Amino acid sequence: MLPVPLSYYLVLAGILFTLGVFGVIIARNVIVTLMSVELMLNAANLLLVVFARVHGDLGGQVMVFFVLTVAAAEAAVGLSILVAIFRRKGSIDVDRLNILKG
Amino acid sequence: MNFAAIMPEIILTAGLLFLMVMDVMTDGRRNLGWYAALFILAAGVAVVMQFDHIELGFSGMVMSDRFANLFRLIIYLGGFLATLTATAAWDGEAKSVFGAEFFSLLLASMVGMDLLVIGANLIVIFIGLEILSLPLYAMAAGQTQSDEAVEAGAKYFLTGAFASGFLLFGIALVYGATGSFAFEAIGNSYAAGPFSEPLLLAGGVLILIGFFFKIAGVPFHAWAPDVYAGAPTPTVAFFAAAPKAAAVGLLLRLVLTTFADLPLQTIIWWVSWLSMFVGNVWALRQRDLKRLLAYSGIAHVGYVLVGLCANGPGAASSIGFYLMGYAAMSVGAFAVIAAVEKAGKATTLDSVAGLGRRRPAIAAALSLFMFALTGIPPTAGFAGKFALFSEALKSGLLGLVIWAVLFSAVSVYYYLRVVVAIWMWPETGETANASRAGSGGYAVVLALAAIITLLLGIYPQPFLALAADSLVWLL
Amino acid sequence: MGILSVLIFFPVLCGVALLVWPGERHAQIRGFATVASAVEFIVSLWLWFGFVPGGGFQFVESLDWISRYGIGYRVGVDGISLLLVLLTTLLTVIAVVSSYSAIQTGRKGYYASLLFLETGVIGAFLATDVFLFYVFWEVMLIPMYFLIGVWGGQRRIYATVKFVLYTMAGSLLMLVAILWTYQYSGGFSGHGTFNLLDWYGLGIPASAQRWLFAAFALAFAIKVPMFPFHTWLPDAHVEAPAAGSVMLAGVLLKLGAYGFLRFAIPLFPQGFEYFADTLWILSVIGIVYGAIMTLIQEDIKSLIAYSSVSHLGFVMLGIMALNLVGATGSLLQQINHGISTGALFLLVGMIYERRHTRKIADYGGIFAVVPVFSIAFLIVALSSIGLPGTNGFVGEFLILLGAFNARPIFATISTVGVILAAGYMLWLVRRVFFGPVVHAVNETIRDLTRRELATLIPLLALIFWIGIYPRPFLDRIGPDLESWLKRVRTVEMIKAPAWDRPTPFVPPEAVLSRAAGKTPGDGGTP
Amino acid sequence: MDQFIFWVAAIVAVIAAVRVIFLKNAIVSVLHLIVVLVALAVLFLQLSAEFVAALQVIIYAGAIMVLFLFIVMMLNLRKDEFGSDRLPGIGVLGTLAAGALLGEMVILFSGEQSVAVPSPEGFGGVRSVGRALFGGYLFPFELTSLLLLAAVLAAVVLARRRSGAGTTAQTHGGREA
Amino acid sequence: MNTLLWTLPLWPLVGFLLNGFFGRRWGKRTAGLVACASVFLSFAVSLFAFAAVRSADTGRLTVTLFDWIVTGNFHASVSFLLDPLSAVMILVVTGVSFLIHVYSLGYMGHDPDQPRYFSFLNLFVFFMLMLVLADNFLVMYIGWEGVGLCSYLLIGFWFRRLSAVRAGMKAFVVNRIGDFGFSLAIFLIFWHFNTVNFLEVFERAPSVAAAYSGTLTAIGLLLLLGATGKSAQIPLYVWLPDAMEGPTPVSALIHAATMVTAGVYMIARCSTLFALAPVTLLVVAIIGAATALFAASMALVQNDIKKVLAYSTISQLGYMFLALGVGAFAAGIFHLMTHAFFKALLFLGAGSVIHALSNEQDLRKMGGLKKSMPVTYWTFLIAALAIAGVPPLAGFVSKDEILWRSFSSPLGHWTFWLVGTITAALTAFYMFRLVFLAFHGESRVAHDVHPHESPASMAQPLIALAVLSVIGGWIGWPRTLGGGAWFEHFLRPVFEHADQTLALSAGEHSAGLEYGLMAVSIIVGLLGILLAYQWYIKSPERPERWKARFAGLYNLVLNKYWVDELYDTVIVRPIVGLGRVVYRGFDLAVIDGAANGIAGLMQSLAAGGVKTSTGRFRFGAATFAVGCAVALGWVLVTVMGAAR
Repeated sequence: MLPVPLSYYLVLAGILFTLGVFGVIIARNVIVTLMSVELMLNAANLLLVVFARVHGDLGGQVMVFFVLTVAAAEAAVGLSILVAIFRRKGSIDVDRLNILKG
Repeated sequence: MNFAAIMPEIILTAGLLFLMVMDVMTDGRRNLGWYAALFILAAGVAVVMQFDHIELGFSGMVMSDRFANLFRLIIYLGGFLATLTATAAWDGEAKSVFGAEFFSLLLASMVGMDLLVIGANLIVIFIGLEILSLPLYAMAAGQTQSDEAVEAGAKYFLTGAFASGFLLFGIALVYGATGSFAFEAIGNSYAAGPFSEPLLLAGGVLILIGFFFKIAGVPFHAWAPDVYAGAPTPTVAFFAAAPKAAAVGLLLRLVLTTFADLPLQTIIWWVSWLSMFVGNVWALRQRDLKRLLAYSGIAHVGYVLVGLCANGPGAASSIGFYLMGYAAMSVGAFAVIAAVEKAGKATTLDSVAGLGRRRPAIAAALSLFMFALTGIPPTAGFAGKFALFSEALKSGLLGLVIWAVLFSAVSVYYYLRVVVAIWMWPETGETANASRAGSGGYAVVLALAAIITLLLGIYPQPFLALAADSLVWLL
Repeated sequence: MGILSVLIFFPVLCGVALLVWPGERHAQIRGFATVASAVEFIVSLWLWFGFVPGGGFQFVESLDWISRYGIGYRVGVDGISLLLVLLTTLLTVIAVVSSYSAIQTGRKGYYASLLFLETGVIGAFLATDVFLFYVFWEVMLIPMYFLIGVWGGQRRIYATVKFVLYTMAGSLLMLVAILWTYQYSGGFSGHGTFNLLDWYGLGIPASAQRWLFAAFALAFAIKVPMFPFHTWLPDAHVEAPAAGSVMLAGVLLKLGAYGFLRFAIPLFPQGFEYFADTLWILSVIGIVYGAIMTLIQEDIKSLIAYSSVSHLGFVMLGIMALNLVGATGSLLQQINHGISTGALFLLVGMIYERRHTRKIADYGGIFAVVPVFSIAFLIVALSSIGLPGTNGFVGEFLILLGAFNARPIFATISTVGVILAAGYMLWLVRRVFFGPVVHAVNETIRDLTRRELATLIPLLALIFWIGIYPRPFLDRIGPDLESWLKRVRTVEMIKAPAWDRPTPFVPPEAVLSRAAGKTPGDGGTP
Repeated sequence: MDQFIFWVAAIVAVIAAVRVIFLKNAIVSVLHLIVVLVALAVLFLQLSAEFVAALQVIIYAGAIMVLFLFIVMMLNLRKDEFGSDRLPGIGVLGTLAAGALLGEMVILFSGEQSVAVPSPEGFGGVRSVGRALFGGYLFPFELTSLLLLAAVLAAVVLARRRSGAGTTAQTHGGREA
Repeated sequence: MNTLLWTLPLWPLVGFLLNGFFGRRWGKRTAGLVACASVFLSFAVSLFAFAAVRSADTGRLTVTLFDWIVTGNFHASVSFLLDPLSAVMILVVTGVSFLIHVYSLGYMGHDPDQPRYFSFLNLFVFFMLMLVLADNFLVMYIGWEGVGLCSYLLIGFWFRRLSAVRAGMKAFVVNRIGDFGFSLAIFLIFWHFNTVNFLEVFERAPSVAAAYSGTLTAIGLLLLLGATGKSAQIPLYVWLPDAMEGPTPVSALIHAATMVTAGVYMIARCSTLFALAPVTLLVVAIIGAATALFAASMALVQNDIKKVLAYSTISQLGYMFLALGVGAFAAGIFHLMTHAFFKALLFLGAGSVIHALSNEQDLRKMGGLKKSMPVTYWTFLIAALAIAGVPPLAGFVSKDEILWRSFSSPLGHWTFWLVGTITAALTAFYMFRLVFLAFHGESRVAHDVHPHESPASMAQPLIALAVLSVIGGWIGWPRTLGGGAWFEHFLRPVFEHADQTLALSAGEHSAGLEYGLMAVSIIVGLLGILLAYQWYIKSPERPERWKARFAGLYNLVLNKYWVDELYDTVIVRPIVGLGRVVYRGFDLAVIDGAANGIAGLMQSLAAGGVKTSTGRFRFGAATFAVGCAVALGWVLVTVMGAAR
């Protein structure tokens, strides 16, 4: 038995995911953007764990493990890019990425 | 443990390791692109040798069937041509952008692409997508001296990470609805009813969106023009075809088998509709060739999605055929741009003004690719559109096909503007000068791309048959 | 490899050979092109002699090409396409020869373009596979696009882009219709065919025929061009080099009318029936409208372009009459227009080479200076206005006769176009050739050279040959048009409004006997 | 009790997530994200995913977030660096899009009533997950090595300072020799 | 003879080709001789042909050269029909042409472009012979348009003169309007008869008339439109006065003797059709009468010697139409013939005068030429008397016949006679005004010009034509005056059908009436001459007074009733103006504007669209999210829809 009804988990995941989406849209700081993405991934993780429990299937938990790996890899690449941006622009304001347009 | 199923990927991985070793040994003074090309070729040979085999492996995680092999070949075609382009762009300097790391990344990315088409499990797909994407981000931003490249890489990465969030969320929802990540299990779990589970549909849509991002379907396309414009041209040549082929292959597998009973057509229909509109119309105002081709690519995604929307084996095979041609002509076009850029430092329309008089062969090649992208016979572009639209009509998508041809007509304007610039504008100071340095590599790429573009246009029968035979296995 | 394949592919091979030809000397390049086109013409003459009138498609070749889609390499020539092919090969030779001195840059590309264009046009005329037709139909755009865009005049880029955009916009919709019909032919199960002959017997439902016909008709109407899709034509002609104009007016426009004859009408007769009124009206408007526009043009080429709009309106009229006389006239008039308007553009090109202006106002009174040129122009102009004894008359007369039997009122209005034609052509002739020499520069224009005369003489000869003894031409096209009529008249298609209702010919004796046999006074009025 | 823990963890996670987004100071944001991760780990524990919960705290909160912190500190960002919003309407657009997404998800998810099967003994423990990982999921597990290799390569390419960076601002690889 | 018949038009064609290709090389003299010889050959052949027709059993000869246009049920061959009507025509055409060719040798002697002139003239004869020899409507149409072409070329012969070229163009275009009617008539004929062959058409005409009422009326009116164009009748007469810009022999040949009578010939040829639709004949008669009077009135005040003759020609053609209209086809053709003689003579005489005065055509600058140009004077006088209807000259016989028939025919009416008689009076007046102004009185010739008699090559044709003008009428001398009316008799086979259909009988009126009317016409003719004498010899100030008194009327007539201007404002200018307005306002603005507008729309769409590609990541992400939200919204809708 789940501690609370399934839908609670799902809605919580939905809220966290949406917050992540919202954060990506409104954050000016690239670091915050990256963290918002982490929020989205974690929302998905929550879903995976919940569903693993619901289905009694370990696949979901294994998937969380892979998501962690991916998150780490993405963080590595993302932070490298962040550093590169900072080196070029002296700032990590995402709005300063404005040379290319049209 | 069926290694036969992943033999080509093993070869590519070996290649990537080999290149890293070679880089250390040669101190970055040798042009290693040829080696990368060789490994891609070897992987291709491996694919051809086991083309008709169905190899299931690793607890059903991968399935190497004819479908996968077809798309592998398309990916290799795009990758091979892009590799040669990058090889030609090598400037002979140690620590070149197009050094060993570049080609290692390229090969790694190609492994990721392969995984998308051989993967039979959403986990493999997710990891494959990341293996595909991370190198691309680095390749886009690879030249960290350039503001444009860094910006392109950053935008690509941020959007990519954002999209992978959606993809993962979708995977989680699908998992929740079905209790499995395996394609077959997902497909079977709802065989009873059309979509008892709203979660499944929502998850399917989110997965689709994740890949629409990858192929730059509108409205998930915002990154594409900027990345194409900012990234180094040989890199863009790689972006233009191979990842799209992989993503489309996966979408095909999903839409035709796993999600066959989900009513996803509406979503695909609208993305296709919007992509053709936005891609073709926005392209009208572009003066930068790379940005122009980015929008053109968006439009072509729209055409491909027409076939996806048609949702049938014939349509699938026509998509496969279309992508073969598209790989040749789009990489070819970028190769010309790379050559022009190498000589003239710019990629605007002005930089090809009067190119026809300075370098008629290259100019003719670019014209050919432009005509092919427009869809004028006897080129692959026409044969591909013909096959796609024909199949779409079979499925009754008359409105979408008419929309597609209307905007194909619009596209004539901007493609021909390039040809106009090449042959009919007076030469400017920006026009690439007659330097032929390093043109040997380009000559190979252009000749190959041109031959394929023409061959697929003039005698498409065997390729259509190949595509059709491969796609039969999907169902 | 039959003769038709030779005709189709010989030029393109020669064109490619020319492009990679190592030499740069003008004499070599033009000599190569001339020989290639001349050989092509001579080979095509074989068709003229070997053709059996009424034998349907002949010299047929059929090979599998893209069998997955029921596409074959199917070519054949019948009475409808025979003369058009010959016209194409002849005009290509003339176009090549006429360009010797006019083209100074990029000669290889120029002559190769002409040869590529020839392949495209001939292929389109000979294809009996709809896919193959479409391929050639589109392919020919490219060389024409270069001919106008690279070797054209001041606003060449605008003109060539407009030309291509217009044509593509129309033909892409036709592509949709072609694909749909293909799917229909296979019952939407993917085993259809693109064989034109199979398509004739498809029996497509009338509701579908409507939009299919509309899509085909749009493509062809733009090419013809029918009013109101004609505005690309003046621009394209004005900017194109002389030989380009010759090919454009001489053969490319014919493809529109040919398309109606070969594809749109016989494939979708009920669709045609639905749109017949519209097409009649557009043709009639085109005739009169084109003629009136012609009256006020200040550029000779633009004037001739508008006159083409008028003339092609006649061609369409003859097709839509759906009777043998009209159709024969229409087909003959296509040839005639190719000859006359081709010659006119040729002549304009010659004078342009000398004076570098096409403004009518820049000439005047040059008859005294260049009598041979002037007489040639006058003859062609007279042929263009349909003077009896020249080719124009035979075609125009048959068209109007046929049209009159179908739709008397429309035919009557169209006949006004003949009056206006005399007006604009003679006015042009007057302003250019007669009167005092207004501009002193014109005093020193050279008359025609031997080469130029040589390009004109075949056309002049044809003008009189067709005008005086058209039977060899009529005999070759007649029988096939008869079977064409049988195909398109599967339904009684003349649904004219009451005020313009034609009466099929009934011998008066029959009318009388009918009247006598039944209630008196009931017969009599048609 | 279970419910109470859920609610506490959930509310903490949401509040912390909101603050991650809206706080101006990157360091504080990172710390809040760690709070979110830990709160989620609590939920994971509740859902018999002990191993994953541990990984969440050790790797995610511990390793990855430290990396974030490290970068933030390395770059030594000032708070006042981001001026007033320069993209008018983005807030509204974002709110609309996110709001719509949230609404749709809530509607979609609120009806889900599945009851979980009783979890077997040791479900979600190190042993079971490990078996799965090296059993049926071996292939993706091996793939992660390639993924990490690719990530390392990518990071190397991105982080490398090139010599001769004098000629810049060209979007291609051809620098003059 | 059948075999020789086709050589009849051949010779002029040969002459044309020879002169056309080699004329410049040969020089003027040879060119002229070749031209004259070719026409003479034709004349000789036509004499034989004439004889052959008379002796032929059927009264007609036909010869088919080759099939011309054959398609479906349409069949037209190039074939000739020689019957009494065409026999008369070929004689007149070749005969007068020959004389005028000879005359041209002298008249055009100094023109360097003589070869061109003669080749065109030959070509004209060729087409004219085609016209009259045709045995079907289509071949007739060849000739019909062909003579129009030659007329165009010859009017504009002096192409450096803009007025000449304009006049040529006007002639061609106005004729085309007539041809419009003619061609429509051919369409109608083929539609209803399924043939265009004359004999077949005439044979079927009664049954067609019975089966399709109204059709023949339509055909007749359309043919009439064609005839009015070619024969310069109301409303299409306007081109003929302008056509005087051409060389005078051309005016004599084409615009007086032969081409302009083609309309008359055509109506006579189709008499069967017209007779079956009597309404059309009435229209013909009305047009003829109106034109006769109207043109005569304009001739009264013209000062250009050729313009007077031009209007006179129009007027005389009106007579012929009047004759046709009242069913007197033979009389019309008879007048055609006599008119050819005397009008050609008048023109040639005028040409002689113009030649002598170094191209002076204004009557006010002539006078007293009688002494210096006796041959010209006397021949001119004979012609003037003939046209004035003074017995026993040719004009009297033919004109009187027409007047009588217009009164006596069942289709006639006394008003026709009255109009004809008034016109006769006017004719006599203006002709003698011309004679008196040109040849009598004080010389008003410019001082540096010395009038002289023309050379023999010009004088001899004058004399020949004068003789013909005197005796030419005698072959049709009326029975009332003891003649044999041989001409009418000769043509009877041709008009038999028509006569029978119209049920014409000559015997209704008493001979006394005929004498009386004849006397009246002679008297008014003499009165006209007398009045002209009074005004222009006795008291030359009187015309000036009249001018002053009726200044408005005089100006109206002098300016030809402003008809040219009317046509110009009502037809020509509106069309060109319409073209201008439509070109700028519709073709460029609307049609091309629509095409460019679509392109522009796309461009502005693109311009606006590209602005939305801001290149900002956050914006792209927002778009992404919006897309997602919409997609999920769709999912929601689908799921809910399915749940329901």
